[in-house]
Amino acid sequence: MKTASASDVLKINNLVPKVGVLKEILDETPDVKTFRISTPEGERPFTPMPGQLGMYSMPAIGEAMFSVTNYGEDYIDMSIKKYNDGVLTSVLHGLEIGQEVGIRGPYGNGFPIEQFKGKDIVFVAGGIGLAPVRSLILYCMRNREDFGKLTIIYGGRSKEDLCFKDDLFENWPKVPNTEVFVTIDRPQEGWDGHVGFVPDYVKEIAPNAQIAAVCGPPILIKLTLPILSQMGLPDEDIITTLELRMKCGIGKCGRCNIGSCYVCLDGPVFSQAQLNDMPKEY
Amino acid sequence: MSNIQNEMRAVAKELLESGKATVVLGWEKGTMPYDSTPVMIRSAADVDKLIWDEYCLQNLSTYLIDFINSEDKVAIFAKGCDTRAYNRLVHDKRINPENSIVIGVPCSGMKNPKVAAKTPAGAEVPMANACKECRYPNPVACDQKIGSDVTPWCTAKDFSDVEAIEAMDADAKAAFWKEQYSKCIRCYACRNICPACNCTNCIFDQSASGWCSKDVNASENQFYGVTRAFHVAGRCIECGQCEAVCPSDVPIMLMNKKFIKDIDTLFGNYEAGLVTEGTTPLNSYQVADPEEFM
Amino acid sequence: MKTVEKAKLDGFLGQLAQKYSVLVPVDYNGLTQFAPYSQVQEGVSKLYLDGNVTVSPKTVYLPQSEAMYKFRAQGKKLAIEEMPAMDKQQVVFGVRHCDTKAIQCLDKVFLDEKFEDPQYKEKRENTIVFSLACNNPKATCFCESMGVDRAHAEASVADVQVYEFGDTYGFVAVSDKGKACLDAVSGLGEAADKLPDQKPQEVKFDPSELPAKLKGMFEDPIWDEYSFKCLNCGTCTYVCPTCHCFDINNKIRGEVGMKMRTWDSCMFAEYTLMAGGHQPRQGKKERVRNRFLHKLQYFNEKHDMFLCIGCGRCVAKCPVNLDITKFIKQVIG
Amino acid sequence: MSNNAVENFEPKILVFACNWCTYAGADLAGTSRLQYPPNVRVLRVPCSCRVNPQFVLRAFQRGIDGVLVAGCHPGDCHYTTGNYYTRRRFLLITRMMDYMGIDSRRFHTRWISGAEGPKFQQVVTEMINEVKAIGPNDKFRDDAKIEVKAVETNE
Repeated sequence: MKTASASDVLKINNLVPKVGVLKEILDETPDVKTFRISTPEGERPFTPMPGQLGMYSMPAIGEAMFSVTNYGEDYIDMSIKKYNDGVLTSVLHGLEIGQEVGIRGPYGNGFPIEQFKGKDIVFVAGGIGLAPVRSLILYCMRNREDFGKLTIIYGGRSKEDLCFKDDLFENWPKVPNTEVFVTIDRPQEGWDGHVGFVPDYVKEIAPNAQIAAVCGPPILIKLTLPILSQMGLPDEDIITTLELRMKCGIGKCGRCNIGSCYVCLDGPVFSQAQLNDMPKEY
Repeated sequence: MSNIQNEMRAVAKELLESGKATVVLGWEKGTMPYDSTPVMIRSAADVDKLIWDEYCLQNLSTYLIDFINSEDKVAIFAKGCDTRAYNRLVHDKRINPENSIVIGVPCSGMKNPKVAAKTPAGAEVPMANACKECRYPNPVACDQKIGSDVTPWCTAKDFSDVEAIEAMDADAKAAFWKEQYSKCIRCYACRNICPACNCTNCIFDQSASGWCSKDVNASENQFYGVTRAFHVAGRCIECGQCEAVCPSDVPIMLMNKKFIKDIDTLFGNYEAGLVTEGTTPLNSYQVADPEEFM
Repeated sequence: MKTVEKAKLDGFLGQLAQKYSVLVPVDYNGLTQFAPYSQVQEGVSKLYLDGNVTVSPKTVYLPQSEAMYKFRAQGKKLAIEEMPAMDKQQVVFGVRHCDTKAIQCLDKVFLDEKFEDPQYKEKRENTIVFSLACNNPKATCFCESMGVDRAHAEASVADVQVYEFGDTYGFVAVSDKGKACLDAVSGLGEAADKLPDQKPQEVKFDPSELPAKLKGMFEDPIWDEYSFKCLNCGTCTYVCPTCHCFDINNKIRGEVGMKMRTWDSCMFAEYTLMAGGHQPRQGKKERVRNRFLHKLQYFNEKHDMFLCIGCGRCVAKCPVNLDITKFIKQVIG
Repeated sequence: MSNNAVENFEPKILVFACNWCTYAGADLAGTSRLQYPPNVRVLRVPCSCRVNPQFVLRAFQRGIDGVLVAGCHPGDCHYTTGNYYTRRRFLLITRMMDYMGIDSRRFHTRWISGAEGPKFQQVVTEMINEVKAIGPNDKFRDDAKIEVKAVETNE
């Protein structure tokens, strides 16, 4: 018996996941897989905005935040890199189609779409960092007329480590007014594209853009942001993402704060201007 | 007492002014009359903060862990138990004896601040539990000493409280510990203040390992308690700080003393923290140890 | 005002216990906390009304370990079951004014418009709070400075205001829930409304400038000065009535398991440690700074109130007497 | 608990068996077709010294009624001296268990070599009977019962 209409206002308990089913598992690279998740009824678990996050879990193992890289009529896609000492990601990589998992979301602020509208955009990403940026790229391509020129600069350690190869080499170059630049860290047999690190490549290309979205390993972000500043982009229009240890995903459990911001709630997307105002504790 | 306090200030001043030490760790007066709390002095002008009274219970040796890789030369004031803690930490290679100066202070026993908090001002406050049973009120090792040695008021280890538990029947024992450990809030103050609990990475900080559950119940709490007691078995220097800092008044020393008693009985009398080298009872053995397991 | 003689308090609580689950402040083998009144009736614990309890009544709304949901993971299948609803309304007797203010702080977090916490909300709505005014504050109390009204409990939290006069308790219903609860009890006396004599608090300061002052002090040497003696134990956070950080853990028994919400502390290394080994808050300084700033600046920026209500528990219980009031006074200057 | 329940009680016994001796001893007991009750679960460890006291406590906490730690005879350790450390450690844990109110007859340490199949059979059988007589362990237990409805699986 329920004694008050307490939970009637809000029927969803945000901390309790829904059951999701793995519909498809795509191998992106040797250590990155994309998991396509639906509900058991064949519906989309939730509708994320570009850059938003989902909490993906194997309840008996653990739970972690991942960005939702794409979604369709009846699914969401999450691309996950396996870390050798990561308990959860190792288990996730061993899963098969049909496995039921826990899923809750969407969380976080996502990319500020309005701010991107009408502008020439440069997307800079490295490694698995393309996953969140890709959600924004796909959004821009779906609503192509709302945005200016799209320049995508992406790098990986080797050609095998490049995620979303179909998009990079087949789909995206065909989109009107779009340029895709791909680089790998070291020369490799069978690779005739650019070789070098992403920040240097950004400098070399010097894309003419009015706003930038940057995501990748911390060192890439750290080195790329000043280059974008030098290119004349204002701090408000240099957009990047942060990551900290998270548990609840809804700004309650406390640990992911930087100053008075919670990365899970007020982030993960921040502009350079916002970062300048925050304590350097990340 | 005030003579010692004056001497402390003079020694600290001399050390800082001469540059023999860059930091002096002592005690200052805290919020309440029964709070004497650690203070870090870096300038000779601040030495008057230092005090010495009957509530300077807290061991300062453990703070040397923070200075292990420091350029600082650190002087600490140390009572008998604190010098045993210092030896313990040197033994475990968790502090650097090269950059520390130990100034021994003989101690006539500290008062129990927890009792003091509940006692009306002016009334007599008893000695802290561990101090009542102290056999080493004088520093066991130090670089210099202030004050003169006192006569120890205990000569033998007192296990009467352990024996009282041993005399209970199994159900009563289990009920006693369940009751005590259901009070534990798992703040880990006992672990963090303990000079023997000096691991860089404690198993209770690794909840993903499955070893420790963050679930708080009598069983998990007792698992924590017994495990910690086992980890300090043969290394516990009987300072009683664990019990003194416990916000829930769990009788933690009853666990530690049980191990001390059994080690003494089974493997011969052992005094932790008197030396800085050699083995401890649980990382050594004798072929002739008692054999109960044929 | 309704009245009950102190000697007849047991009868009063007994009547409440017939209709509600009643929680009271108790002394359980030396630890003071809130516990079911049945513990007192069975003699396991003693009713404790002499001062505030060590473990604050946040346990009523945010227990140290709380089951969130159960699951069964079998082969490729997964079933998730939510926990059953509360079966009875509960009464919490003797919550001090500072702690009602603390619950108001928790409301800001857990009853946030964007993400409400249904488990917290259920308990909040099904709990009737009897808030007891303190006549004799402790030397560590500083609730008045932190904006607590010592004459009237926080109105959004308290349902019945309780005052202590000599050998009687006076009750004033503050909410409809509280009135209904009082009406259901028989044998209460009547008296004219009045306030008890309350001794003034010793610790006094004006913290209104704090958030602004602290904003520029992130790199101040004061943090080294204050944090050096911290042990990084969790005592302050666990006795704090407003600290609400939690961890989410598993309890697994074969194919079934339970997700537990358990208290966590910003003083612990594991709290911010990331899977790859990155530790954004390395040591004592960073952790003490984060705790103090969260209480005195960050929470203020978000919710326009302090996350410290001046109960003095951390001052009294800190093993090394790391005194937040001393810090506040030094910052105010 | 009724007498009937105790009579039908089948204890769960956990055996930590040293890889170099007792595990072989248990194997020998099997290949020799020596019968012993099926109440034991054998967990192979590289040396009896590998058995941390927490392993034992955890077992009791999670529902085991008796624990046997078995390793090489003193002097025969594959790693020369491991079992001497085991001996010191478990002399203490036996006493600590009594101190905690857990009947220490639930816990045994034995030296069983690879040639002692019959000894393994005998020790295990005796231990099962002894623990049966004492009854189920209700001390130090973490009694969380988690009940979740069954799910349909195709497997």
